[in-house]
Amino acid sequence: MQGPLIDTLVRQGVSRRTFLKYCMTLASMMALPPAAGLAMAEAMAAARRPSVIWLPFQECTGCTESITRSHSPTLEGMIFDMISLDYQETLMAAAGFQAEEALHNAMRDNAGKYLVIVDGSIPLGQDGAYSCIGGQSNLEMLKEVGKGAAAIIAVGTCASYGGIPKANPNPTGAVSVSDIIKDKPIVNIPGCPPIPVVMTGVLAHYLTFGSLPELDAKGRPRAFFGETIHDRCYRRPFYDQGKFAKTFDDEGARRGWCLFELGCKGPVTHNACATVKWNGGTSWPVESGHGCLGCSEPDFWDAGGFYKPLSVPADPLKFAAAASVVGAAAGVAVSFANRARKGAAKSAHETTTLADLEK
Amino acid sequence: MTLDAIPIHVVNQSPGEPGLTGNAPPLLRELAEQVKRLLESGEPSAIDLSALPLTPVDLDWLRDKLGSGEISVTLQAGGESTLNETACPGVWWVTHRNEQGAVTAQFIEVAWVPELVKAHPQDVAIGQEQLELLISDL
Amino acid sequence: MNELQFLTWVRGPGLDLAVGIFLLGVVWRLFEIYSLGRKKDLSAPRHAAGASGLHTVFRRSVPPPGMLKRSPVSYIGGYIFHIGLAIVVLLFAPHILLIAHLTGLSWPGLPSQFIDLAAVVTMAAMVVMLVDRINKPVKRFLSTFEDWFTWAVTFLPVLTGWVAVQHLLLPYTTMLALHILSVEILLVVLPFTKLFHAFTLFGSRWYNGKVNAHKGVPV
Amino acid sequence: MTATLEKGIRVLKEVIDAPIASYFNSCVHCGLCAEACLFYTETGDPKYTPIHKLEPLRRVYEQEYTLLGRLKKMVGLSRAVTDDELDEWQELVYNSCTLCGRCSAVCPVGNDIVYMVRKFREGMSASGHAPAGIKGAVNRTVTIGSPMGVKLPAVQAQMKHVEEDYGIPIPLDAEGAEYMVMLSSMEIINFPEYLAAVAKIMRQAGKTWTLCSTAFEATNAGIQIGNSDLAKVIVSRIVEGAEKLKVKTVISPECGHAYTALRWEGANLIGRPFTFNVKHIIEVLGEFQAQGLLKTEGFETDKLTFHDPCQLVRRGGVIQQPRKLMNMVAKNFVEMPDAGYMNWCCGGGGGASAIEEGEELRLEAFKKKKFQFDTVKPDRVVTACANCRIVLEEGLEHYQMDIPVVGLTEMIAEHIPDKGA
Repeated sequence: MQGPLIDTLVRQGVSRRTFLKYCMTLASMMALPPAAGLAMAEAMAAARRPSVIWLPFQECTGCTESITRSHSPTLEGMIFDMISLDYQETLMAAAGFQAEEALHNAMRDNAGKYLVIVDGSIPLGQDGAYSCIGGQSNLEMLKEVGKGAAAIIAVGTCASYGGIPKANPNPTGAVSVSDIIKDKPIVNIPGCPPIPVVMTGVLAHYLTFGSLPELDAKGRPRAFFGETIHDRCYRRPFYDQGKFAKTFDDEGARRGWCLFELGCKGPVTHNACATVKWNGGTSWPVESGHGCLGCSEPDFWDAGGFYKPLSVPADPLKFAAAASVVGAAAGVAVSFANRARKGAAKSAHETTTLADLEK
Repeated sequence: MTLDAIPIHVVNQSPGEPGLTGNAPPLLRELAEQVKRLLESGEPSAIDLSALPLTPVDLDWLRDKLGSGEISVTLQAGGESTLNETACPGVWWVTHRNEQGAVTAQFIEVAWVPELVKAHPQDVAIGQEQLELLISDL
Repeated sequence: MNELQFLTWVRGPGLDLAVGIFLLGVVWRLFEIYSLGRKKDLSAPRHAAGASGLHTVFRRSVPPPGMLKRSPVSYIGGYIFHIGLAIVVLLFAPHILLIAHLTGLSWPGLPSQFIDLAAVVTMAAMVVMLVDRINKPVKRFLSTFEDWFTWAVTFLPVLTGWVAVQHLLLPYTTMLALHILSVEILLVVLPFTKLFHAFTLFGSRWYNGKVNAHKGVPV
Repeated sequence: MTATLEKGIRVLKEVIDAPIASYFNSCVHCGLCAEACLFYTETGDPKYTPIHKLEPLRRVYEQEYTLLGRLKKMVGLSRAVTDDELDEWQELVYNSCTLCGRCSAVCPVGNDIVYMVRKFREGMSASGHAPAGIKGAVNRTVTIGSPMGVKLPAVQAQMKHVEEDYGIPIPLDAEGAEYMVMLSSMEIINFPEYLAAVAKIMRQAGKTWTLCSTAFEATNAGIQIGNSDLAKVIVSRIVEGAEKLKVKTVISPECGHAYTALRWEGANLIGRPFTFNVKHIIEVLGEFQAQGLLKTEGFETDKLTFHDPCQLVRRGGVIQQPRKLMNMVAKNFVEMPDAGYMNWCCGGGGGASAIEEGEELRLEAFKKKKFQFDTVKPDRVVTACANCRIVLEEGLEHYQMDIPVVGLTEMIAEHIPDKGA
């Protein structure tokens, strides 16, 4: 286990054993074979620090917070030590022209090899004027920076699927990275915010194997997004027994029963919260008593209300009154037409005579 | 209330002790295979227990069968890790915990000594420097 | 469209639309049918115990003498699948939740294992009814496209619902969406096909009972 | 479209009402009505399924009175009803339907199918698609006064005969009598005992009664062919006669359709309620029995069964009276399977017996009655409808079953002591 990265870590007081243990744990979380942990450690220790450009678009910085303030800063932070983060507005000391210069230097020096991390969605409305950096719209910036990228990692639901900016009525015309970039490998790490270990896992995979991990149909790493929250939820047995909390403070809620009826989107949400948990494995939304919001799924904000059970439709009686009125109007109209027809037939009645019985 | 207090009904029961899924016994055969490989070629291997559908009862059963051996290693590196040799020498029960004490990964390793226990030459070199420093101070 | 968007659509605009068309259709059709009116019966009525429109509405739920023996499959299969449908639709916890949400009315549901059994039995009965429709000369002779179509439209919600709950075939999200979609199709076609008997049945029985009650015949 | 077809369709448009609309929308094609129809059960031919007999009516309803049906017709998805089609349906609407109403009694969604057949016949007859046999009967009833061509002199001959044989005067055109007794041609020609029986019963009960010279014929072939205009002509004679003689009650003879025509359709045909009551002779006998005005002596000892005329039970509501009367004079009265409300039709009601070309089918359908009779093996069959009586006799003869058929009124009268009243 030799190389620039491990040297740096050791200098910072992280032992090789700590690093190895971390890699083994990460490999286990990513469902890689046990031996991969060691290989990962070897490879990452020796990895050349790839240049990474982090582009913040229409975002709230929650994703950055999630990753940089994760509970074990030394461990997650290590990964950032494995990369050369050449441009990150929130974290970088430089500003203004200096920052822009750093960006362009990184792009020029590592053309075709750098990684781009994007958080935030890209507004298309008003020619992208809703979000500009240094006078350049997000759209232009993404296209320009994306051109020389080896791969793009879309962090957070906004970058992955448009997220909250794209929520109905989407005033800025927000779209996701994959809506714009079609010719580069893109990994989506959705979540609002995403789980930090997923981010580091993807970077570790890239550093170890020089490739992106296996993705699902929505561009998410299968290792973390392969199963639903519901599949791995510790409250699942209550669902199967039909034991549901009806309110957030009833007996069922106290007993830790299933939160399906309180709007939990676990059954339709793919994420690793139930296994990886949050805050260094302390807890996660369902364990803290609140249903899953489904934040790692596209358009979760518009999926019919956070507190409406999945089996309950958003607003099915929206047109009920109007439909009944139109139906009644149509019915009455047909009734009048029918009565007129019947009346006409009656007044045209010719009394049948014996002769009429013959054709 | 703690999670343990929630009664969980395990549907998939095999005859015998409640909670046993029957997924544990085959692991013993796999371990035997791995031990054989270690003896023949010196190649270490491991089973990632968190990747397998094992209930706590399964794990208890497995640990009970494998027993405890002569060596217990406790490692303080980003949380505590325990690497305990089982009654079968060369088979190690490895549990990694994070700083909060939550289990993050659990393996059964088959190795002369688990990789994590070995001191790395470069760490040893640092140790050497340290020693020399100590000697020079004498 | 991904599966969650699909689900969101069927739960949202799709259902709005389906319920809208359903209500529109039902109101329109009821007007269309019952506004035709009928002539007053001028003959002197004869009164008899048990002869009235309301009596017949209930009495026709039981097979008349001798009929059960002549057509056991129609009656027993019909009972099972209608009652089964009612159980599955009205006593499954998520369905009750939906109704409670719409109307504020709620009642206790049955354990999902029981609902599961009811769904399977209902589907079995429906398949038997389908086979009977294919095998029996009269039923086959009477059957038009509408009969096969409405069978399928009624069967699909039960099937997709059951498959979704059992986590079979497709991911739960997709299956749930398909289940809701199939219910929407059912809602949309109901007022315009023979499925409308769910509404007109009461009127028909009542008229029959009323017309014959005038003669003092409890039909 | 021919003028007659157009007229027929127009008539159908007139008669289609909310019940019919409701019925057609309720039908789920379950086929249970077929199981209730003896023309299906005995032939196994699905075309005799009752609801199928109404297919042209259903299409007229759909095309005329539903928005979707009109659209379907406009874009050519729904065929218009044609003369050829109605020709084809003649057999289904007349030959193979006796208006017995069993289908209406079993339909699980409650469709009154016979109600619709009756209405459909309005259009069939108006467009000239009624069978020749019934047309002839209507023609004779309207022009001569009776479906079998019986005129007043024949009735008077009968009256004289009875007066001579029994010594009871038969009143004719007696104003203010309580009862006006109607006859059916069948009784005048084939069963003259009926008039004598009524005379004996009335004498014992001490009631005033009369025949009417302008209205002695009760049968109404207009109802059988399904034409309200002509049925009205026929029924009006009775109404005029009854009102002229100021009677309280008109007694319908032992004839099912005569009863329906007079009791249930009459007032609706003339467009106003009757000023008199209408009762079937069995109803009157039942009343006399209940009031103690009917006293009999002696009993029949052979095994008897009672065939319920459809128009009397299912379509008329007279179910218990005949049984009480039977038990009054019979020691060995046995019921056939399905007797009473669900009794099987003789196969010749609703005008079917007048259709010559329908005879083969009728005899085929008679197997149902044969089965009923074979089950109880009666020595004699009693009934209360002259038409049933004729059709049963024909059927029994065809299947070489030696079971005489008698009328209930006559049988009761036979047990009335000569020194009555």
